[in-house]
Amino acid sequence: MIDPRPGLISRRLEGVDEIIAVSSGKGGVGKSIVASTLALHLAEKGHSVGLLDLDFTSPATHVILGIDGLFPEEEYGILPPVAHGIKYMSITFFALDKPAPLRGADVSDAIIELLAITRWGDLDRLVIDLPPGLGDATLDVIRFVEGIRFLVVTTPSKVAYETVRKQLTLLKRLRVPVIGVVENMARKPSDYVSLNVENDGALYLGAIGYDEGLEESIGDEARLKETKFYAEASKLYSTIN
Amino acid sequence: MIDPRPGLISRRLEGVDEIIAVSSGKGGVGKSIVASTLALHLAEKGHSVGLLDLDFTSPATHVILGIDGLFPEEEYGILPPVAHGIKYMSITFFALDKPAPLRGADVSDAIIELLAITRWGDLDRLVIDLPPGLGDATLDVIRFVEGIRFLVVTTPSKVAYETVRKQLTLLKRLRVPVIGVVENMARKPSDYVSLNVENDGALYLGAIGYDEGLEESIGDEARLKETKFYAEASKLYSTIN
Amino acid sequence: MHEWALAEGVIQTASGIAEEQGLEKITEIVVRIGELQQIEHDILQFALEQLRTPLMTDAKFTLETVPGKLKCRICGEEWTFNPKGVGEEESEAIHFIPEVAHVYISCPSCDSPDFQILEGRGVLLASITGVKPDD
Amino acid sequence: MHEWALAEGVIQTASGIAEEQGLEKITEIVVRIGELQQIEHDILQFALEQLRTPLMTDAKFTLETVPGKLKCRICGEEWTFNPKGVGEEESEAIHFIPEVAHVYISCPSCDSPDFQILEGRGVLLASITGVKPDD
Ligand SMILES: Nc1ncnc2c1ncn2[C@@H]1O[C@H](COP(=O)(O)OP(=O)(O)O)[C@@H](O)[C@H]1O
Ligand SMILES: Nc1ncnc2c1ncn2[C@@H]1O[C@H](COP(=O)(O)OP(=O)(O)O)[C@@H](O)[C@H]1O
Ligand SMILES: [Mg+2]
Ligand SMILES: [Mg+2]
Ligand SMILES: [Mg+2]
Ligand SMILES: [Mg+2]
Ligand code: NI
Ligand code: NI
Ligand SMILES: [Zn+2]
Ligand SMILES: [Zn+2]
Repeated sequence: MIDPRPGLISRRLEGVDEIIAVSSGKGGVGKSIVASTLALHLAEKGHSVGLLDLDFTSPATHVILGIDGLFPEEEYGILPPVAHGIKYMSITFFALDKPAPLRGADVSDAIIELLAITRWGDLDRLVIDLPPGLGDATLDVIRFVEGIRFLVVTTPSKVAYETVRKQLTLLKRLRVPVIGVVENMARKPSDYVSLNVENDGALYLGAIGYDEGLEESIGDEARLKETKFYAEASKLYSTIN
Repeated sequence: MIDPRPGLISRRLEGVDEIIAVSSGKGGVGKSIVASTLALHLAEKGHSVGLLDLDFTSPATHVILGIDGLFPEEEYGILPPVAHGIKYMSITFFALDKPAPLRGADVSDAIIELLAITRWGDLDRLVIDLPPGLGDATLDVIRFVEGIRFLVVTTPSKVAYETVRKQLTLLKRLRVPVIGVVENMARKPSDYVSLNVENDGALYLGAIGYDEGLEESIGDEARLKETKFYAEASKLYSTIN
Repeated sequence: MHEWALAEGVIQTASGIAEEQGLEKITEIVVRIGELQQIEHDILQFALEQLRTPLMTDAKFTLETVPGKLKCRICGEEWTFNPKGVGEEESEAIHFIPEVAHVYISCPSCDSPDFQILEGRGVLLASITGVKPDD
Repeated sequence: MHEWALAEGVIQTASGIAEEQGLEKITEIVVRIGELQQIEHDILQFALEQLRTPLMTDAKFTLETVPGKLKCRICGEEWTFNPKGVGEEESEAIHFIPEVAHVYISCPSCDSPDFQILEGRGVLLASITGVKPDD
């Protein structure tokens, strides 16, 4: 019995120039806000962009970008609907607003299905938002998505960085390219993260400050783009190649 | 072929009066700091307490409590070492400080093994720190730990609460008792969380403010107990039965 | 219509295997279709016919149905998925991503969504029969 | 020594099955031991003997060894776990929680820790033979 889906994945992604996974071993560090704003930023720069939310338990990009009332079209596969100029795909289309209590093996199967049937067409950039951890979702994008590169997010907290350090070790061992580490929710000048990142052999991309005003802009793309967060983040993103 | 381990779990836990899982669908909301300080608080009140860290990717309670240089003793099973008066067990004893890239099925197997061989003895309270999400770890403690009750943690952010809402829906559907919801990292007075929690049929336990001084106390039990966080949290914990 | 995407997978995988095994032509491809995914057999059959490669000119595509067998991890109950009990929107969601069954379906005996999909999930390639040059 | 904990599991589970099947005595209990967990057979055997219940007075405990078979999810390589390649501390950790093999071991062909434990993980109850009242 052979699964015909994995072989399709590279074909579905062959029109995509660059694939960036936004990831962190640690939860709540800002992966989803970084993935969402990175997609907005790239679209603003004139790139054709896709955003794929693979966090099945706590999908957040649809909340952050205020995506509602859309559904993929079925056409020789499924076509991601376009929101704010971004081709968008998420498990929320299928789980609606209900809890998705999926074990790892089911997450893996669902991810393979999504990657095998979604027709992204030609894209300059595909941004993938991952759940926290080094579990099935993370291992599967590494396994199935050729050429994927990781953008790692951390906060300045020791509790977060201790996990991110392990993740960097793992990615190195797996020879997965790491674009660099973003320090998010920085509150005061400190070289704790930058020194550690350097020491752990990765590129420190810079810090994004904690932004009091961010919460009020959640769900509203236009206001999101006017936040301090977006200004700082965009500056940082423009250094990414 | 029958797995002899699941049947052992209730026997291993028969000396434990109350089991509290600290959980959240969302990552980074403060589960580990709540689990750690709840264990400290209960021990301070004179209870015999155990703390079990089941977050294999991003274990944090050993970092928060500064637990180092301990290892379980092997004696008709394994005996949790005692730290700060708390019987403590964590995957970090076995994974050391290395990344643990475990898929869900392996997480599940490791949790069953830990629950089946750890001899807690008599305890008034066992606190379990869970990874974020509704995946294998969460489903397995629900499946194997009889009488477990959930303490759910959220932040005031919409991004966090939208996931916590789903988790509350799931726990209700599974008839798992929920002690209540703790709002953590509150920054300004707001009834966003309390109103939603009430609306979602759970008990709102109160808010713990964002504490600038918390980070510096990470890893130092004595200093942790002197933080504003600990004072606020203890007050809240003492309302839990 | 996303049956086409899955048909592509079958054709591509079958071609790969034929090449590996050095087949000069394929005479039959057997596909197992899990009922959980509610695949439209006609469309899949049509798509397979349309997508057939020269190696498969005379190949017969045989579609077999496998009931969706689910087993509860909590109480051990086993049951068979019945699309009739599921709403249209939910049904469509499961059609795309069968795992969201865990969102919409629960154990008929204890109501838990913590069940295993034992068999009958989606599309699998069951066998390929062909002719080697020296046959 | 945590072999005792696992032996307890075997005895308890065997007792449960014997009751379910209405056995009045058990004559043999076969246990399969995966080599990944590096169980000490002597200790497990001794623990089983000590823990035997009246129902098992004459039971023979047969321990069978199953090699730890691992398969890489990335490159497909299959190999057998060999404790000799692993340090003492690592070995002890795997003894307690076999899944931490993913922390210390990787595929000999592509170095990935993303492998499956096909068989030979830990202790499993393989069979129970006994006598029913009407036998
Ligand atoms: N720089 C920042 N300033 C203020 N709030 C932030 C910042 N970054 C993230 N947040 C908030 O922190 C929470 C976690 O962010 P999220 O992107 O959901 O993290 P993750 O995807 O890693 O779980 C959200 O409530 C988000 O709005
Ligand atoms: N009330 C608080 N004030 C300040 N920092 C906090 C507070 N609660 C949690 N933190 C910090 O937030 C981060 C996430 O906390 P943690 O307990 O690790 O969350 P989780 O276990 O949910 O991932 C840590 O860096 C922690 O120190
Ligand atoms: Mg996220
Ligand atoms: Mg291009
Ligand atoms: Mg935690
Ligand atoms: Mg007591
Ligand atoms: Ni379809
Ligand atoms: Ni031992
Ligand atoms: Zn059931
Ligand atoms: Zn390999």
